[in-house]
Amino acid sequence: MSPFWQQYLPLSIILSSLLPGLIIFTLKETQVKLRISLNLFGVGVKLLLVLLMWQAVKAGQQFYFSLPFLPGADLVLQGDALSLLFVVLSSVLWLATTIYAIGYLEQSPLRSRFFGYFSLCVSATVGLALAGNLVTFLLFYELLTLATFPLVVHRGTPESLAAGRRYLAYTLSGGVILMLGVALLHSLVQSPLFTPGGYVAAAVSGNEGLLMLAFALMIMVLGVKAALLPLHGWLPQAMVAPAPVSALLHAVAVVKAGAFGIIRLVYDVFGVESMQALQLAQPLMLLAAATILYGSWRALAQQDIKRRLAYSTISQVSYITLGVAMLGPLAAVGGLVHLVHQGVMKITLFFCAGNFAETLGIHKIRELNGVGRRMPVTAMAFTLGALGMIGIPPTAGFISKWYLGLGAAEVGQNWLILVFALSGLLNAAYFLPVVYRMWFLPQSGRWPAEQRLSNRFETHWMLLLPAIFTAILLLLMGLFASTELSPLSWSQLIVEREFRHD
Amino acid sequence: MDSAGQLSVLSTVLSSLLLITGLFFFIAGSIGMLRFPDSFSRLHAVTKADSLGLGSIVAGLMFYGDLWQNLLLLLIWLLVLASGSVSCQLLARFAKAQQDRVQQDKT
Amino acid sequence: MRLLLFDAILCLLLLTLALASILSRQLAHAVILYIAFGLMMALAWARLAAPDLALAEAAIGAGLTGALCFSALAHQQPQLKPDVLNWPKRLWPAVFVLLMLGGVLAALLQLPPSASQLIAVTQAGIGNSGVSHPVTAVLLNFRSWDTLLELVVLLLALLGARQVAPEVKPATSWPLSLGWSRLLAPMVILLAGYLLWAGASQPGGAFQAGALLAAGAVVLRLNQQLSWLSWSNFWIRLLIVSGVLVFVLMALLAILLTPGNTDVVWLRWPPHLAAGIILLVELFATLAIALTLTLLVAGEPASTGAEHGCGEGA
Amino acid sequence: MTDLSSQLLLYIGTAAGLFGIGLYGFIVGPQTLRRILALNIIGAGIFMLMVVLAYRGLAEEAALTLTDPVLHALILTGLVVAVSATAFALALLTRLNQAKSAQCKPDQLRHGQEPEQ
Amino acid sequence: MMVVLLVLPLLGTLFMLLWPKIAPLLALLTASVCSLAALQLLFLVSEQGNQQVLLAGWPSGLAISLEANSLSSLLILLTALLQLLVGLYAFATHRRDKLGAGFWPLSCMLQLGLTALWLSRDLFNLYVCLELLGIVAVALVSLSGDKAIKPALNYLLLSLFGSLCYLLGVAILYGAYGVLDITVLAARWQADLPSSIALLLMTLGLMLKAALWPLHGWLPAAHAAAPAPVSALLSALVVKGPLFILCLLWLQLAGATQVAAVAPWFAGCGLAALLLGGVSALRTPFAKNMVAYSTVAQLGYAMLALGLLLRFNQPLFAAALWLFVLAHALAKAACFLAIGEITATLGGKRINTLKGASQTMPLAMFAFAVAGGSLIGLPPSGGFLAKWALLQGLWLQGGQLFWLLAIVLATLLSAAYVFRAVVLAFDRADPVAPDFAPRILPQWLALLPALAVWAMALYSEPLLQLLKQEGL
Repeated sequence: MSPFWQQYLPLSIILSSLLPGLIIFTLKETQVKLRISLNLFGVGVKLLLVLLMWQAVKAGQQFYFSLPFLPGADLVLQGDALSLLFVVLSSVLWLATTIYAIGYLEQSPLRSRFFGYFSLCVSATVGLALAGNLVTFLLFYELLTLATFPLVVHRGTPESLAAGRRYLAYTLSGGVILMLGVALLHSLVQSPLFTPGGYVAAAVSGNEGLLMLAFALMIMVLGVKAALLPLHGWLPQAMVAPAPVSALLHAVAVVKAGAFGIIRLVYDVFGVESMQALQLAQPLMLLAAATILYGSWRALAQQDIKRRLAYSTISQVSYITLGVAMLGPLAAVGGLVHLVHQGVMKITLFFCAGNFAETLGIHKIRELNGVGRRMPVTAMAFTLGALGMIGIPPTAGFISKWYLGLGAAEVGQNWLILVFALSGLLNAAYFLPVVYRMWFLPQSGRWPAEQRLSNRFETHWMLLLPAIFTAILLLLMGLFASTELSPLSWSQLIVEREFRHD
Repeated sequence: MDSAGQLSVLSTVLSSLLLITGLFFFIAGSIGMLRFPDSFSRLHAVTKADSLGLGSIVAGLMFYGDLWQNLLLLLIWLLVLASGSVSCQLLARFAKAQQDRVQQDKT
Repeated sequence: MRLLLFDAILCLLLLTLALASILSRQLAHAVILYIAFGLMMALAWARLAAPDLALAEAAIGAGLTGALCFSALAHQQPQLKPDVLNWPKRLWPAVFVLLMLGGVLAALLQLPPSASQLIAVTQAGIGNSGVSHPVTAVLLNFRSWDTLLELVVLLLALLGARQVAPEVKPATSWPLSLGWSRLLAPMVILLAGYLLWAGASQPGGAFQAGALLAAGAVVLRLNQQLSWLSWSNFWIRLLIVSGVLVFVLMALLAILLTPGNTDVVWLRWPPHLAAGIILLVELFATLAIALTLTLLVAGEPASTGAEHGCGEGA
Repeated sequence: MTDLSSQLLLYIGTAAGLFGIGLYGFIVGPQTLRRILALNIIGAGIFMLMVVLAYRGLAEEAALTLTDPVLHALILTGLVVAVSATAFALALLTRLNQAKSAQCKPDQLRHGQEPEQ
Repeated sequence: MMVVLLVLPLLGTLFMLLWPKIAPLLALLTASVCSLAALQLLFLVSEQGNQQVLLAGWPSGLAISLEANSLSSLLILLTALLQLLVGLYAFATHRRDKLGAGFWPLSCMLQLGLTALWLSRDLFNLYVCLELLGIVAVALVSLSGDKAIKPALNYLLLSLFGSLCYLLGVAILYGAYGVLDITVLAARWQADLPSSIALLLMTLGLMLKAALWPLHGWLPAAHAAAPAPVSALLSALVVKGPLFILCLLWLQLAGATQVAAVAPWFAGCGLAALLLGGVSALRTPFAKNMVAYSTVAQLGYAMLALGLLLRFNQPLFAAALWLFVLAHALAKAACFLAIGEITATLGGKRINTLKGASQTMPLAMFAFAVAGGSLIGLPPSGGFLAKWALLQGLWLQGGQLFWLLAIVLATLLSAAYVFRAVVLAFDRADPVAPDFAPRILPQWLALLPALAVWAMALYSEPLLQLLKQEGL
């Protein structure tokens, strides 16, 4: 890999979605063809570049790009194994969501604005993944907030504005506290690059209190995005946004950014030894476990499909936090791989929920009776996703839960296995009735708002194709987990590099 | 203040006499202004008394200054006289106009 | 010691006039008392050996400000009830004022009795400043940048006042006052010229001469004379602007004339030309000040009328 | 520090007094015209202080008996600035009164004399 | 070089008065040449160090000394650029906004006053510059006709009172030390009673003119009543002049005991300005008033930084102070131009005329949002840079928790009132229809400073190097 590419590849990955986005902003509503081609061109280039980077990182290359930003802290983009995991996830799912969004917003107004902010959001996510130090992470974290806000309030109805205000209140106050935390860490140890063993060890002896405070501040802020227990309020509210937005928000961009931030914080800023030295892992584990159970328990009571999926997201993301908080290598693998699996599974469920809402006007769970007969493909994809969520063997969900269980046993926290089992039961309790209602109950009365979207398929092909694609991906990741290409092996590579240094 | 060398006793007596009369005229003018009933008579009192008072003060001061300063003092006195009378007429016109308007409102 | 008596009476008079003007019931009384206070202030300057200031104060402070206040009074709403403030509303400001007064007095009493060394420095510098009267030397040579900015402030006040341009009520005129103002005009010009010329060696100078000229012009304007004296007339505008313009051009000229080796210093008059430059600058400054003050006090002649009429306007 | 001669003390007292009276008038004065007058009185007080400071040169018995020309120049500048500011303020006040009188009493009832010639 | 910067606006103004027809052209020409000259001055200063000039060549005590250090030249450049920008905006919209022909000479005089103020190091000369600024600002405010006369008059009276307090302080200092030049004065300074009282009076006067918290009553009414380009100039630049002098006094003149006494008061006033200014910005129903109150709040940041700088003497706080001034100037210019453009096109003074503005006038709304981002301090904006320096300084001073919490609260308040307007703009339920077709050029002009301040952190290296250099 030539030194030029070594320096400018990460930047070009971000620009590949940023530039089309900025151009789309200037397009008029009527230029549909140009907008779609620009969008797909951006997605294609990004995938190509990510693949290129994937090979290089697998071979052990290092990517580094820096820009002078603050005194003592530059704007650094660094392509290492962990960041690539998240970049691959977001690029692939961005492809699926873009196709889905084009189909979903066929006649609705303001599409230029939507797709503009859509690509800004993805470039912020990718930037966040590639961030080389805490200051860059802070920059992209704030940009992500600003880019996702117009998407949440896209419909402009009073409810979506209320949801937008709540979303802003949470994330902006989070942003301010994050700035506080990063400034504290910067004043203690400056902001060097993310190093596998963490760079805080030197300062641990002197000021435990300040470091604990910094950790607490950072976790509080990342918890807002990762929807940890007390700070999850905005997520169910943001369901009022259009389907592709809630899909992108909950499966890929915002929620995963929070989880990814916690991973970076635990492994690359504090590092395992200082976490143990400051006993920070124990409270985090408790918080994550509580969120898992609370999320699943609240999902039971939800009647609206998307709100139930939202609460299930809250509990699923805490699996990742839990896996990371256990500080064991196996648990880390489980957590990392769950980051990818949960993303794919959740996005499938949201695509199906979007299809039901768009084609048949179904929003409530009780209206799902007999949908299997009317829309068999979408229902099959939904079932696969639901099984993955519960963790039934052939799907990817099982693998991540399996490794999480192994990790818990390895670290000696046996009560966590009980938590996993209990949450698996709860998942089954709120997903299986939906599946049963779809396949085994007759259709009760007419569909609320039936639309004939396409003559050959059950709905518009652009809505159907992404759902099928992610469902199949889900299955493949489960069956071929041990092969070279699977996310599992990539997570093992990351953890091996992460834990090898000490 | 005795810039022109030692003044003879007579001139000091004379100048202080003149100054006192000037002062007397000023006091009379101001008392007149305060006590007289309507504005015309008050105007009359002020302009007449003050210009006369100033004249005698200027005369009193003549003893102290040299020729050039005395001429200036005279010029000052003339100016005050002229501007005093013009402004007195202006005020009188104004007072008369106001009186006419008051009558119009009554009738 | 005789002077101490005079000083005591003067100070007492000043304080009582000021207090009476502030506390008077009628607004008209306040203005009249203020004008008397201004005249007394001119007397005080004369007593404290500041003849330049006495001239300026009498012409500008008491005269023009008094005229301005009276014209503002004319537009004031007729005062229905005398304004009396109940006691508590007066208490807090009084307490605050006494506090501030105490602090300022404490500081003033601790000031050293000796005058500043700058007097010696100015004495030394007067030699090649081009004028013999120290105040004019400081005004137009040592701190000429202040004077330039001050002329700009005056011009600015005119711009601002024109911008707001209240519609001026045409005043009455009758033969006697017309005759008197015509008689007064040549003498005012003569006096102003003398003041300007004397400025180089005795108390006098641009501001006092300008103010005097303005007084003469205002009297004429109030008698419907000098109708050509308005902002829309280009030459008048040129004269008003010339006060500052000549100053700046002279400064630029001085820079051009400085010999090659010395570095460029803004507003430095070459010693041999200083007298001529200062006189020229003072001449134009006097004209500019006179015209500006006239337009400020007398406002636009009724014929042109300001752009915004009275009422909703603009 | 009472080595200032009694005359100077008297004038300094008046200067401070004028500042106080002007300040009181500025804070209390109900009408705006009174506050403009109060501002001028404060200015007069401050200029009085500066003149007295300049006058110190004459009072002391030292060789050079001369008032401080720099201060006199400053006061002249201050005076011209004060009068231009007052003129601008009065123009604004007149415009305000005209706007007010036009709104509430459009029949042009004016204070003072009607020019009937 | 300083000569050019002073002479050009002066000559420009005079020629404008003589030939009013070509005034707009002349104003824009002057502003652009001045920006080039300011840039050249900045390079000159950064290479050869401070440029000291004694006017009229007389010895140091007597003559007025002008000094261009890196901070002053930076501020002069900012003034010239904003002048150019606002001139273009006024040129583009003066027919619609019925902006009188008087705007051009007055804005040129404003630039002259500001440049003279940034350069001067002489107490009395600063008084004349302050007076010049005050009257120009009031004349500019009174441009928008009858509704602006009352606030303009109130602003003028308070401004004159402030100048007189400042003059009294100068008189006392001259009485005590017999010299007016700041550097010479600093050498002879003793922290005795007269100098303390003088400093107090001057601080009172300057706080009144700079609308710092306890004495800010006149600002919201005056800035809201003024036409949009004028309020942009006022909020961005005029309010900063007295603040600059305040810092000059307290950082170069005051003795150690005086500084220690006043530092907590400044920090307290700054904090109160942040909180109360923010609350009133949240409560006011009018758009321009909200932006004006946000000026009062953001000046609180500068006061807070000054207070902390005086207390801890940490260079980071000095950098934070001047970064706030620069970032706020650009952000506020963008905010006022954007809000002025929106309220003029959508025809309404209240905040809910902004409904649906993100669709009807996307560019102006984007400019307001980006500038608002800098007011809040979102990365990578100038506001973020300043807040980062402030937080760094506070943490390095041993974690002053009270001040940190205050700053967090203030940031949330500013986020609340900025996004109050932005969220409304996304309302598609009942958008406000524009009275006439929105014009693109003024919106772009509003966007320019917003983008400049948004990307300020990216070119922070030279900026901080210039400010750090500054002992001021």
